[in-house]
Amino acid sequence: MPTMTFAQALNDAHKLEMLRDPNIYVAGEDVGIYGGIFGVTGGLLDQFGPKRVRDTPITESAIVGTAVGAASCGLRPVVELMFVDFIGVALDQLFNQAAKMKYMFGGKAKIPMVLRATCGAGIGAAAQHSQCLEAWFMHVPGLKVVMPSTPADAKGLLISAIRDDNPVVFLEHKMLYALEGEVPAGDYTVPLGKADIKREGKDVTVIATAQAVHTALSAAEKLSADGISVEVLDPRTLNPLDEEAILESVRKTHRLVIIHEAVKFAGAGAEIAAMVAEKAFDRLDAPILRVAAPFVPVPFSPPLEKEYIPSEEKLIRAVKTVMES
Amino acid sequence: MPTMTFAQALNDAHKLEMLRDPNIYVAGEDVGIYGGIFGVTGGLLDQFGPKRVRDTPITESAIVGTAVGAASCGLRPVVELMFVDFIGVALDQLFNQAAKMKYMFGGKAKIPMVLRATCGAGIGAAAQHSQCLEAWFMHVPGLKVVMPSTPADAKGLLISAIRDDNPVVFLEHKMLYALEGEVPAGDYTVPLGKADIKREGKDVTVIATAQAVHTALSAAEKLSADGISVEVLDPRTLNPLDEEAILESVRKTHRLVIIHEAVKFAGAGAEIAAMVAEKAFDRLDAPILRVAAPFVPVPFSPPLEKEYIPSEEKLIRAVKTVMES
Amino acid sequence: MDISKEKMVEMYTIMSRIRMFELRVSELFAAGKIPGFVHLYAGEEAIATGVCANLLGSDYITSTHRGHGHLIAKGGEIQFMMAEVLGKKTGYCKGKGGSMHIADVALGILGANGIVGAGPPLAAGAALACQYQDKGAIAVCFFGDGASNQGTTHEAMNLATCWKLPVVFIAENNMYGISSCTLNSMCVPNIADRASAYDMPGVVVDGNDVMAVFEASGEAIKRARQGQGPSLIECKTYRHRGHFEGDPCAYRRKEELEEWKEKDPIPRFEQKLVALGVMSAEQVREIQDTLKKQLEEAERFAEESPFPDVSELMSDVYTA
Amino acid sequence: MDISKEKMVEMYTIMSRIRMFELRVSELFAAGKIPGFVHLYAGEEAIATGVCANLLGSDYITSTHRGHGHLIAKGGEIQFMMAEVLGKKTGYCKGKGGSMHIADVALGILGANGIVGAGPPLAAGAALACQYQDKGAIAVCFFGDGASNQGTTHEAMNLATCWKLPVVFIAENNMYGISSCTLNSMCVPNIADRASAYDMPGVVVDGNDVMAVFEASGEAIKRARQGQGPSLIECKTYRHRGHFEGDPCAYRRKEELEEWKEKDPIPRFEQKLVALGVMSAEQVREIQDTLKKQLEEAERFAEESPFPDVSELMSDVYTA
Ligand SMILES: Cc1ncc(C[n+]2csc(CCOP(=O)(O)OP(=O)(O)O)c2C)c(N)n1
Ligand SMILES: Cc1ncc(C[n+]2csc(CCOP(=O)(O)OP(=O)(O)O)c2C)c(N)n1
Ligand SMILES: [Mg+2]
Ligand SMILES: [Mg+2]
Repeated sequence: MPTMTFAQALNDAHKLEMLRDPNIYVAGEDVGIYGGIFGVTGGLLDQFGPKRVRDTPITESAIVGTAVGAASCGLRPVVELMFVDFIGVALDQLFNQAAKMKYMFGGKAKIPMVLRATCGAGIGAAAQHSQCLEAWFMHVPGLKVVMPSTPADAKGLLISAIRDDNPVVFLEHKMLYALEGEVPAGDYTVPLGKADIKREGKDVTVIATAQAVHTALSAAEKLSADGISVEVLDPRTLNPLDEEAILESVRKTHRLVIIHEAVKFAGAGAEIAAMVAEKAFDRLDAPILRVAAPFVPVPFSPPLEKEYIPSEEKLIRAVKTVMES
Repeated sequence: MPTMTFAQALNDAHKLEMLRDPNIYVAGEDVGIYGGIFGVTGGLLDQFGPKRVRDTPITESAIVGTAVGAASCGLRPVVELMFVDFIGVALDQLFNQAAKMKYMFGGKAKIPMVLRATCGAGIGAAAQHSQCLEAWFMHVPGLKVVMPSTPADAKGLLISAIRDDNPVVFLEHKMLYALEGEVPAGDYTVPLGKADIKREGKDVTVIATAQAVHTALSAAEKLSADGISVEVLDPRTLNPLDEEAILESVRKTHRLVIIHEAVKFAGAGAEIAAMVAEKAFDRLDAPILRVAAPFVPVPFSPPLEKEYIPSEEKLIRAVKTVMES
Repeated sequence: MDISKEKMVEMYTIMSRIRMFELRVSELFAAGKIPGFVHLYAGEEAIATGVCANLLGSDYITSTHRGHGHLIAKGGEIQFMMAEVLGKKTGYCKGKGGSMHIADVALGILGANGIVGAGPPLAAGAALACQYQDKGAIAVCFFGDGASNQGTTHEAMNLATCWKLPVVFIAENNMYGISSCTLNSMCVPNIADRASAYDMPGVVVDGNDVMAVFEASGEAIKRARQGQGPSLIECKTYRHRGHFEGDPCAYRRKEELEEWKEKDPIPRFEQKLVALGVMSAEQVREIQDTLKKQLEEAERFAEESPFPDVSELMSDVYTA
Repeated sequence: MDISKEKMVEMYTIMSRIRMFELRVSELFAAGKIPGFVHLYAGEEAIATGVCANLLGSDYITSTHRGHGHLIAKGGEIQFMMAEVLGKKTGYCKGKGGSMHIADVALGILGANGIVGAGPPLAAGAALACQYQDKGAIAVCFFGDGASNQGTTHEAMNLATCWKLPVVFIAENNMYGISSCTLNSMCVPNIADRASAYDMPGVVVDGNDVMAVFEASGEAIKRARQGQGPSLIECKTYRHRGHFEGDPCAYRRKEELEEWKEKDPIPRFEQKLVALGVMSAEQVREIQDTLKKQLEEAERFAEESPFPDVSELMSDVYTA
């Protein structure tokens, strides 16, 4: 299997799908001549030309809105929002139009589109370029929400997202772009709605998303030295959420810790914890803990940003806490 | 104590505060000459004139954005978004500007503003005029989120919100506007961050918000006939969330059911359930259940909308389920 | 202008169908049979009718909260519309959408819309699909004077010119956005004046003259079809009724309404066609009778249709 | 134009201070000392300087991601800016904001901003406060050519004219929004052409000529102060560096940059002032030396300042 970065895997997915389906177009700010601020769409303009790879003005409502309109008329747009933090100027077209059209029209519409965006802290990009907002998208019936953690998942999930006939929000953590890993060549999909056990364990389930998956894997390695066997489960898609896989793991370990980078309050972890507290309450031997960002905007200064991002140490402490109770 | 409707109580709060503080202005679509689509701002234009009561063009980004700018320069805007469903065209100014300015500026800003909006289903207003989106606002550090259920709370909370030096999102369920109740005359506040026990009980805690408080009270009455004593707790503000009051109630009853009208998945109830599953796990005798809307857009047709809104029957069933386990 | 008598009669028929449908809707609303919000187009029928008379089945439109007229003019059938407005299973949206969301993508109708200003980006997107597929189809965006101040409208117009999209923006300037008079919500006299901000043609037309609308929009539509990019046509008009049914309309002067009723596009066109000998008084009566029968049938169909079963609540959210 | 020699020398000094500060920031960024994104204003200094020379301390500005120049011109002190850019506790924002969020409300600086197009509504709001408080203060909104296509900009301009707000919109047209050339992102030659969509004055000015900017913006600011409402001034310019530090800038021709470097506003103004006898070559050297020393001190101050303690992570979210 070839080795490539997360960004290259996403690039590969774009190219393969665009070759397969002429109805796919890519649009967004700086996706063409620049190749994407993080390089994800590099080379697409040369390969597919300006009809299919469209640099846009700074106009997110129109980027997303034209995608919705075009999708309802037969195209399959893959549009980039650059930073997910910019969703505030384009959200209506996503949640009131793309997500609801099919339902409002009694089934008479189909909106096959992907909205890609980068998320997450770690490079000092501060409060308006570092957020994790997946919980918002999860709360919208009609959307799907994808958040990969490895190059292979990124490629397989993006291809699935592009082939899906529903609007999909595809969130790429910016600290992952340079991550290398083996990625199956050619046509290869990871189904939406299927979690992945990134490490098997029997004492405690740690559910982690995106960049936090790697924090969890590293914590699990250290905890194994203390004799604690951690199962790391990566939902990969937050909607559909693979509840069965989560419940199965918790029924085995009887303990659950959730880690994600978004602020804890009303974050994705709340839904997962609540779901387990409803459906596997009797199998739990300890409180469900969430390790997540504190309730503050993302700070700029490196020591503050470092403290903001949920750390391995905090996760280890949480795991030990649930092991002790 | 005078009796007034929820809408009149809100109107009263506006008038009292505007008399008290000349820096308060009210702006929004149809808040002036029309008096607000639901009548909440009726009479303000006549009483306070067009400088302080401003009809705007249809321009939500600018309505909210000018409020943020004006608030940072010393005014105290109270602006109306009409339907909370419209937030998608104005969200950036709320979550990236109003909520974050103080923090990003190292404390050197103060944004005392209130954003009022109506929410909720029940009048056949369909998918784009019936949503409950409080979970989104809860997830934003820097905002406060208020959601009253009675005329007295509405008045007292709105006055507190106006006097608060932070951006406050104030959500009014449209089915409550005509609800009558006793309301203290004159200057009267309900503090932000304090839950209210709307009915005391000992067997099970039901946490309910906005319109669902009344569903819960009515269910509690019926359940008492079956010998089940239900405590109904209304958080009133979702951020700050009165965790202590919630935990205290759960420590007493050992059982928790949450009801709200927003879709269940990643809704406000998820945070409450997760918080309790973390902090009062050992005091729980049963799974935490959530009664909320299914994961669909709000439908138009009356029988569908009725089925969509979390009902007394569903709540009674959930309470009986937790009582049996 | 090259237009057949049949076409003119058809336009008259469509305008009358819209009016008749809506007046009945207004009665049903007053009788408590229609939930939610109902925004009537009465007084503005010449616009949708004149514009859509230039469109083919393969063309697209986006509409607004005030959508009945656009939909009927684009080929929407009144029995399915009536069923939808009443929340019935046989409605265009199975009762899930209601008046504010009637749609039929197969007819090129991308939906009425509850969000002011949501249509322009959607229409630009439909136009992008048309351009991309290169089959000569185009998109038309109906929007109000109020929507003209919304940022989304600006963005859509700008992007449409940058990409030379085959879209025609039809501003329906009825002087009010709910209670906000255009005099207070914009400082230019014409919405069409804003076309120059994008270097697209901007034209003002009498929105109560169906032939004028037909001709002006026909030019713009031809331009779009020929790949010459977007245009903006502003149609000056007035709504006869409140913003929505139930609006006391205290923000408008009675005389203003009376003046505009004098310019009611339907009697005006009727008189013109009779004067020109295109229709006889007899024919007018026949048309009205037929429309009345059709409306009665549509209403019967809608009334007799069942409400959707509660089991349908959960379907149509996702495409499998 | 009625302007003292001192004022001209001051303007020259401010432009030079901005340039010198930023070139040092660029070196520190290259050395890996500055996290996040840094957008430099080099080449555009005449705009902020010329505009702010008309402003009082009580006036407000909103800035952009490319904010250093605006902030220095409005009175920001470089030691606190340098400290902020380095993430230090002594920075304008205690290190919490960084380059994209430097602000000081007390100086009338409502913040650099990471969201393109967020400034115009904020500036309109500041202007509303000025109008409301009626103390003669005004607001200035700096925004880019790219931001001009954002819906928020349209909304702010429209509302500002409707309410006759004392705000001046300064479009900094440097021909690019990251890699997007204005030729592809708008179809009108001038952003100022869009002023007519709101019935406000729109003026194009050479953004590399500080005196021209000073005069044109001075007129607009006077208008605003006198209660005559908003204006739009477009300043044509060019950025010398990439969009952000680290941008390879492959989307621009080298020659284009060279041509514009010929029009560099700082040597141009320097030569003019020397030729006019306003400054001597000697004085120029003195000014440069002083600036250099001030910069060194500022950098020392910033370098020696501590990072914020992690305990500060949780403060400043809410006002008690
Ligand atoms: C984004 C948004 N803001 C506000 C509203 C509430 N609203 C519905 S229709 C309307 C007036 C629209 O005015 P205009 O565009 O002129 O259309 P008209 O009603 O006159 O046909 C308003 C403010 C809305 N539905 N969506
Ligand atoms: C809403 C939003 N969209 C996109 C971006 C990413 N972005 C940052 S600066 C920039 C270009 C801005 O161009 P312009 O307004 O011309 O300002 P300039 O950089 O040329 O000074 C873009 C696209 C952003 N920060 N915010
Ligand atoms: Mg109107
Ligand atoms: Mg630019």
